[in-house]
Amino acid sequence: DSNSKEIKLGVLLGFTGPIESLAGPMASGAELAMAEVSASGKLLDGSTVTPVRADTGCIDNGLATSSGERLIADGISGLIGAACSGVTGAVLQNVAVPNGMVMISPSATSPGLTTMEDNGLFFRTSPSDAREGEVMAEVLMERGVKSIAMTYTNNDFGKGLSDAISSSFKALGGEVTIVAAHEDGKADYSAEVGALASAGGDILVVAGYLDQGGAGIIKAALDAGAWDVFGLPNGMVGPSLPVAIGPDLNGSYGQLPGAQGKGIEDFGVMAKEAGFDGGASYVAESYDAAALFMLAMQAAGSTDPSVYGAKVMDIANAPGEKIYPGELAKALELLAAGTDIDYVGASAVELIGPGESAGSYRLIEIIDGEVATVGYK
Amino acid sequence: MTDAYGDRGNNDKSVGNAKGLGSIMPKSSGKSHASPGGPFLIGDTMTGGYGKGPDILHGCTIAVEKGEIAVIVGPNGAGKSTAMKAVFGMLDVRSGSVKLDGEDITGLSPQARVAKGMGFVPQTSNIFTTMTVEENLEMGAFIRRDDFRDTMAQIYDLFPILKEKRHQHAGELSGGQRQQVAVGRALMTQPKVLMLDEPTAGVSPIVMDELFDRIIEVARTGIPILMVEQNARQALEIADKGYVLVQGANAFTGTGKELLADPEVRKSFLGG
Amino acid sequence: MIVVNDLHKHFSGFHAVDGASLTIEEGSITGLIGPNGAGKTTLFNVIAGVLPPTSGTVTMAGEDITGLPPHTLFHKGLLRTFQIAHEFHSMTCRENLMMVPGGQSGEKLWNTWFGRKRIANEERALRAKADEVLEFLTVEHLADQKAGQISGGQKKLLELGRTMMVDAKIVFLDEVGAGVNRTLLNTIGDAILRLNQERGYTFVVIEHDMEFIGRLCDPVICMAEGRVLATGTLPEIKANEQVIEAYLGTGLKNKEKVGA
Amino acid sequence: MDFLNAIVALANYVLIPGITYGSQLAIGALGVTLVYGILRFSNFAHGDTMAFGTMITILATWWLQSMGVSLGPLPTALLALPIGILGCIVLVLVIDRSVYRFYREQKAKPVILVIVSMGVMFVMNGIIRFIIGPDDQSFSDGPRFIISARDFKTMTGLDEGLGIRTTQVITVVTAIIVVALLFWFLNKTRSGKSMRAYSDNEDLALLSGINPERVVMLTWIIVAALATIAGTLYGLDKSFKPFTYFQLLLPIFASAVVGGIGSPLGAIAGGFVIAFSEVTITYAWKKVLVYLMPDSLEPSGLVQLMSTDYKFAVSFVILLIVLLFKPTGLFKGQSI
Amino acid sequence: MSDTVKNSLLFALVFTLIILSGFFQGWNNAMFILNMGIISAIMALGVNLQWGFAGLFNVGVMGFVALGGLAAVLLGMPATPGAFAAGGAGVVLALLLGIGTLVAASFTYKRMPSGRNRNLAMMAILVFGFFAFRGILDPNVALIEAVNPAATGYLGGLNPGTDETYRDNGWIMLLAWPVGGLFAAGAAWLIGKAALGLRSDYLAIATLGIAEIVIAMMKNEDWLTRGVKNVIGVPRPVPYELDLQNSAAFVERAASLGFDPVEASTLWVKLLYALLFAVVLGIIFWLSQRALNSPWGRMLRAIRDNEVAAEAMGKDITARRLQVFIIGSAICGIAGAMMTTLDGQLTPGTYQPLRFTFLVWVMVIVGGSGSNLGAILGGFLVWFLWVQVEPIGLFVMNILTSGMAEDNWLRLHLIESAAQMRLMTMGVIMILVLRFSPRGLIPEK
Ligand SMILES: Nc1ncnc2c1ncn2[C@@H]1O[C@H](COP(=O)(O)OP(=O)(O)OP(=O)(O)O)[C@@H](O)[C@H]1O
Ligand SMILES: Nc1ncnc2c1ncn2[C@@H]1O[C@H](COP(=O)(O)OP(=O)(O)OP(=O)(O)O)[C@@H](O)[C@H]1O
Ligand SMILES: CC(C)C[C@H](N)C(=O)O
Ligand SMILES: [Mg+2]
Ligand SMILES: [Mg+2]
Repeated sequence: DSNSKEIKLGVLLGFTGPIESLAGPMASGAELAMAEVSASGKLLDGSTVTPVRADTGCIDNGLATSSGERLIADGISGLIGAACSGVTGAVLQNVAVPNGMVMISPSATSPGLTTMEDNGLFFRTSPSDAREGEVMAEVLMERGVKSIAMTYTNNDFGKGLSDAISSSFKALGGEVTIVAAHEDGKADYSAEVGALASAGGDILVVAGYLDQGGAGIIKAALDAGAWDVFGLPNGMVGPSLPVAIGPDLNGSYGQLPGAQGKGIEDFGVMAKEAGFDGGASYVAESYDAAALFMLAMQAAGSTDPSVYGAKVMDIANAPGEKIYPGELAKALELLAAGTDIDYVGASAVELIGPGESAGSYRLIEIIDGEVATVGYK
Repeated sequence: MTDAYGDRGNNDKSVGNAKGLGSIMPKSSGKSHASPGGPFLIGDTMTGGYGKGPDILHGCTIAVEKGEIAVIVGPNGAGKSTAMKAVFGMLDVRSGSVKLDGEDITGLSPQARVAKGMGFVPQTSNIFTTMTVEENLEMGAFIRRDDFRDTMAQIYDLFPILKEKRHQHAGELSGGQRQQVAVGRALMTQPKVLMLDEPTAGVSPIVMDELFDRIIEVARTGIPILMVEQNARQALEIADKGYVLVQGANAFTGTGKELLADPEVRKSFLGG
Repeated sequence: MIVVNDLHKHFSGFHAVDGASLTIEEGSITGLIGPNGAGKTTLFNVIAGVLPPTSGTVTMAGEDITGLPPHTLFHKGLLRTFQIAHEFHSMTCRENLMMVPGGQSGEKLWNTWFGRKRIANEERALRAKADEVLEFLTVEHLADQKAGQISGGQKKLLELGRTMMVDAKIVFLDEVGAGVNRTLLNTIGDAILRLNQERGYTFVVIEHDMEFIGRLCDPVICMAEGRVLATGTLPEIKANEQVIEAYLGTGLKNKEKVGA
Repeated sequence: MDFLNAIVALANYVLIPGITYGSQLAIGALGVTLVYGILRFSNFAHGDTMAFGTMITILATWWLQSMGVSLGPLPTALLALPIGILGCIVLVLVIDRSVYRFYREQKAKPVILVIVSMGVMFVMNGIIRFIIGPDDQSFSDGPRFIISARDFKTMTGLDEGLGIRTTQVITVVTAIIVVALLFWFLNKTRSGKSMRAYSDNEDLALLSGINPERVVMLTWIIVAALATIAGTLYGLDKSFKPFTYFQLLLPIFASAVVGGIGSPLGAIAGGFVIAFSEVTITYAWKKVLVYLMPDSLEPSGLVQLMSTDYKFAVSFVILLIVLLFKPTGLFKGQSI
Repeated sequence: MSDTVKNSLLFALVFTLIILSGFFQGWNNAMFILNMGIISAIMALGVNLQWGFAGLFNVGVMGFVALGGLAAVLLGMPATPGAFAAGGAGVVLALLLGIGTLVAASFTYKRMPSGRNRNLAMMAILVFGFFAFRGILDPNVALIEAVNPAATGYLGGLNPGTDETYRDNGWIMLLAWPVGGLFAAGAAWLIGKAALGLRSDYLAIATLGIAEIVIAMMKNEDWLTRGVKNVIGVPRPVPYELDLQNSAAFVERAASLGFDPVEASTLWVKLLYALLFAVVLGIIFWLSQRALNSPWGRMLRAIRDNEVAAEAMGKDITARRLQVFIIGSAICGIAGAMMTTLDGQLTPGTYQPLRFTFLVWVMVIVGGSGSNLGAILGGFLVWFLWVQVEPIGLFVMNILTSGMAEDNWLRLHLIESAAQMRLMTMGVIMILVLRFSPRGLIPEK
């Protein structure tokens, strides 16, 4: 490899469509890591890393595949994405596997991806929703909830998550009165709320997207006086929800992937300086996804996916020196020196099984219109 | 709607009205300018056709004086309707001119001509089918700002059936009834000059007589009338001036009597 | 040939046809006259299956055809023209005619793929026939013109032309003459007579031109207000007081000319 | 008491949401129906027109709020509405001039205009996202409830609550006023009649001295006003998110068609049919039945005909059934 | 310029665009655009048949495409072991009962004299039937969905292979394509029977509704389609890239041609797809072209122009329309099955009217409705634009803002929203194309 070349990383997210409001900050998160590394000049003898953005539309397989192909042709060395589980499967099968490209998704959390054939090319910095189901069930039990009504956004993410929650909750002896799907972006949710309210339950668990149908459901439920407290799993947690709903949301609680401590705090500060919100959904995970690519390349001494792919698990997990956001330069140096590292990053990365995050969760509650952290699991 | 006349077949309706959108809007809505002399209304040596198509009119001239009735006859497709449309500004006149009351109006848009006092009843689709008979007449008086109830009463006198059906949608009328609405609408304008394209097509003899009577009366009040007719013999009988058009050009011109008397005209155009 | 028995057609309370009964003899040219709005066109539409009758029956050659759809009636030999021309506007005049005959083998999807020979032969014959009809109507120069772009009278001719494309048993003509040049109308009249005499077509003709009716039709039926007012030869009808009052009138009052 | 509870539950979960949603759809459908009836095409850009008008209203609301202006108990947005309407009118007229007019002059087929309106939809969509972004915006202020479910329970002592929102009342009242005005305008005024005449036969309208460009302009002005009102009411009641406005298009079209497209009265009726079929068919009757049935017969299941997954599908089935029995829509269409 | 020359130039232009994208963005991308372009062209042909030639306003394209996709799964996937045993019989019974109820109801409707009694009897049959249907269906569905829900949880398909070997039976996908057409045709027959008698506005809304219903079913009937959990790993009629990369013979051949084995394998697979698809497109194009330039096509145009007159001229318009509606829908179904094959997965959540109905309509209209060649051109061109407007937009934004400072907020805002400008660019292009050829690029003659 010649000295100081340009490395391209694809950023393939749903910039348009149902999660368009999440995708922008996520990309910024990933690009922040790339900027950090480029500025350090320490990656593979001073190579720079440039992001190449492309859109999946979140729900358009054709578009996602085509964008993926374009990125490959653009000469990328790694693919960050996709954001939504459905298109992630499509890109993995149709682009990454045939082309031998490594893919690290920051946010595709569907349990189905765990078992998908990937030739060891697919990783994710977020945990599978199967794990979140267990966590949430425990949280509910601890809070003395006996029965829940549940609604989910009708896609593989929502369905998988709600299945996980309801089976875990039932296993712990709770009652699930109803599980009803809702479609995102619809104009009116009175029908769903009517059915949910009829079934009843101590709280309403909303496995949706915070600025999509999930918010609409909560609004409609509050308006009708059906529930006062809501369960908020990942996808529903973010600063925009309390703003949109107002004080009525106080007291609702839930969890999302995230670890406590230095990592996320440092990242919050860095993100703020760079002008975006580090606490938004999956932004930390995006930073980490990008960082993992670059560190693995450094560890392997190569930008060839078939070479550095094998290193991803090594650098992500112990043993080694812990690396936090903002310390990528240090990590690169350590790797160059042959020292082992354990990348913690913004989201306490710990890859298990077929290469997905082990999943630590941040328990939150809405207090005085803010998302407050009340514990970790 | 069981409208036997309605164009049920056009499936473009599913996304919009079958007739398509848009009006005849000549590109330039120029100015009129004084051009004294000559007859009250004249389309002078007009040449022109539809859109980019071939010429249909070839130097055709038609004119009418105050208080006169001028009748245009000729075989089907001769360009009679086209000539009327040209006079009314609904198609580009490539050469020649149109003058009204000492003014050259060749450049004016149809609306401007309506404002100048020209009234026109086209040969086909000449009523508002989804409006009631009464509203059709009201639309005829659209440019009038005065009280037009008198005129409407006169029209109801003339066509009693319309009074009976005044709250019915015009699209539900019989062919002949529609024709009466169409003429009624034009009369509502109280135009300075009236142009009729086959007003008597499909009307029964008794109504046809009434119509001709009324046309004569209107003409007597000084309003010139320019009309196309296939009931040519009756029409020429009451005409002061007759034009025979063939292939877009004047073939014979004369008083109504002269044309009726001309054996050549009778044989070729009036059915012997 | 056709027997209409106590036929009623009501439009939301309005009785457009109100108990009409009439018989059309095989081989005749029957004239149907009556004031505007008498219900003539509506009667045609009911007989031809375009409108369902409110009550009453229609039989054709002894067979009850009440309420049969138009396409079935067409194949039984009943043809009609429309008072307001119903041309196929985006097709050429020739195509307008060529589409008429029923049972063309090219109308079966299968044949369009695997029966090209046969179709080509049929088409050649149809085309010749269509050109013949156009020539007869003196509009052969319009053969390749879109039917939406011909003059009002030419559209009426096309209406008539369609009925000449097939061997019909009975043809209903709804004011084919309105808007048609009188000289040409005479020619058309000749053709009707010829079709009637040589090929035995039965005709029912709605027309307001008494001259035309007089030349062709016997008997003449006069309708008014949805019922049959009188039946007979034209002179008989013309002499009928009621008919004069309702329909014929007594001629122009302002016979003399207007100008100076 | 039980009976009252049942009624209240039904009102709270079915009637009131249905009426509100129905009114929102109805005003939206009026705009679609007007464009269809007079300009003769199905306007796919209507959802985005609504979003655009609402966006201007929101910006104006923020500005007013920053100036400290408010409308007392009513949302400030109502004060900003005229500005929104104006902005929307300007945009729509510019688009008509620069895009639609060409096709009008060409006498293009309606389906071409439909596709062009899709193009316009994409463009407006882009403009909106560019100006205000794709995110949710909440701009309602003032008290949210006239009576909240909780207050209702304490007031009446019933087990069931009944919440009535300020915006719901505003929506319904506005819908009634707008429809009445539109009716009066179309059927009684000269301009209204000239619009109907134009819609019927534009060549003949021309021959009657009606200026077609004026009619077109008038139509767009009314449509823009309707769209902005519908969009703002909807945004106040739920929230503003550009993508949702695009999604509203489908139920709005369904409303317009089931009512008989082209008929304003039909648009109103259609809005309610669609709204209620969405809410009622998938309603789980358990809550109501629990109050009505003796204890021994109390239902154990949800007593739900269909799961809410199918709410949209079901409303379409209803629509089909209506059409099969009344093939011209509830009100004879095409008769603006 | 004669029409033929003009049309050839237009096609040449589109293919040049695709080839250019090959040079700039890689041949894989270009081949992918080509393959999806062929599928789009087929869909456009189906819609053009219905609209351009018969005036049927079908805005339910999405539903038919999705049904084709369903066929791909039902034929291509292996049966889930144990699933049928768990609840298959019950589901079949429930479905039979459902059909039986409908038959009984219509029988009652036909046989009983009309009146209150008939209505009551019908109501009773329908209500009873519905509850019995749900009563049997629901528990059995639950049983099926309980079979290994994370990986299967549905009945599976007819592929004779097992979980491990079913991918070897890729040929079955070639069967799935016509079956997809049959599925769509069946649905079209049902809709047509009910709705073709209606005025066409209502056909539009009916098709729109049915499409939504189809998607709702595919999303929620997990026992049949796995619902939103998606079916992945649908087999393919062409070899897998990895197998090729592992085949010594292939690698050697690629190397001899100067190709890297990865790229060669991906290109080869796409090329095979392109050939298969092109054959299908060719057949459909040939068939419709022949049909439309025949008396049959003339009859359709007559019906489109004037239904009343066509009926008076002896044409059975209802039957003809039903026929065209079914054929057009079937073509969309075939294209849908092909698309699912190409994707390798069925993801019901991705069926959006914007993408699968309206975009196809844009193809037909931009291409020129009523002209088969136009539909094909529109299919390729519009698909190309749909995929390419994002890079084009980004490119334009970069040029526009090149004068501004690196961190100028407007510049950042503009580049940030480049992806969102995708739809806007698309809109502008559509308006421009129609502006310069308002009847489409290859108008009907
Ligand atoms: N669809 C309809 N709805 C309501 N009334 C109708 C409808 N169609 C026709 N009518 C009425 O029925 C009466 C008979 O109409 P019809 O067209 O049969 O008359 P006609 O005898 O053919 O007259 P003409 O000689 O003027 O053609 C008319 O008064 C007309 O207004
Ligand atoms: N919209 C049009 N576009 C192109 N050509 C047309 C159009 N309308 C009519 N023509 C052609 O113009 C010629 C003259 O038509 P015009 O309507 O003026 O005839 P006319 O004398 O009024 O006949 P008729 O007595 O049959 O009404 C005809 O040959 C016709 O084919
Ligand atoms: C961006 C995220 C909310 C995406 C979601 N976790 C999914 O898998 O679809
Ligand atoms: Mg004429
Ligand atoms: Mg008549």
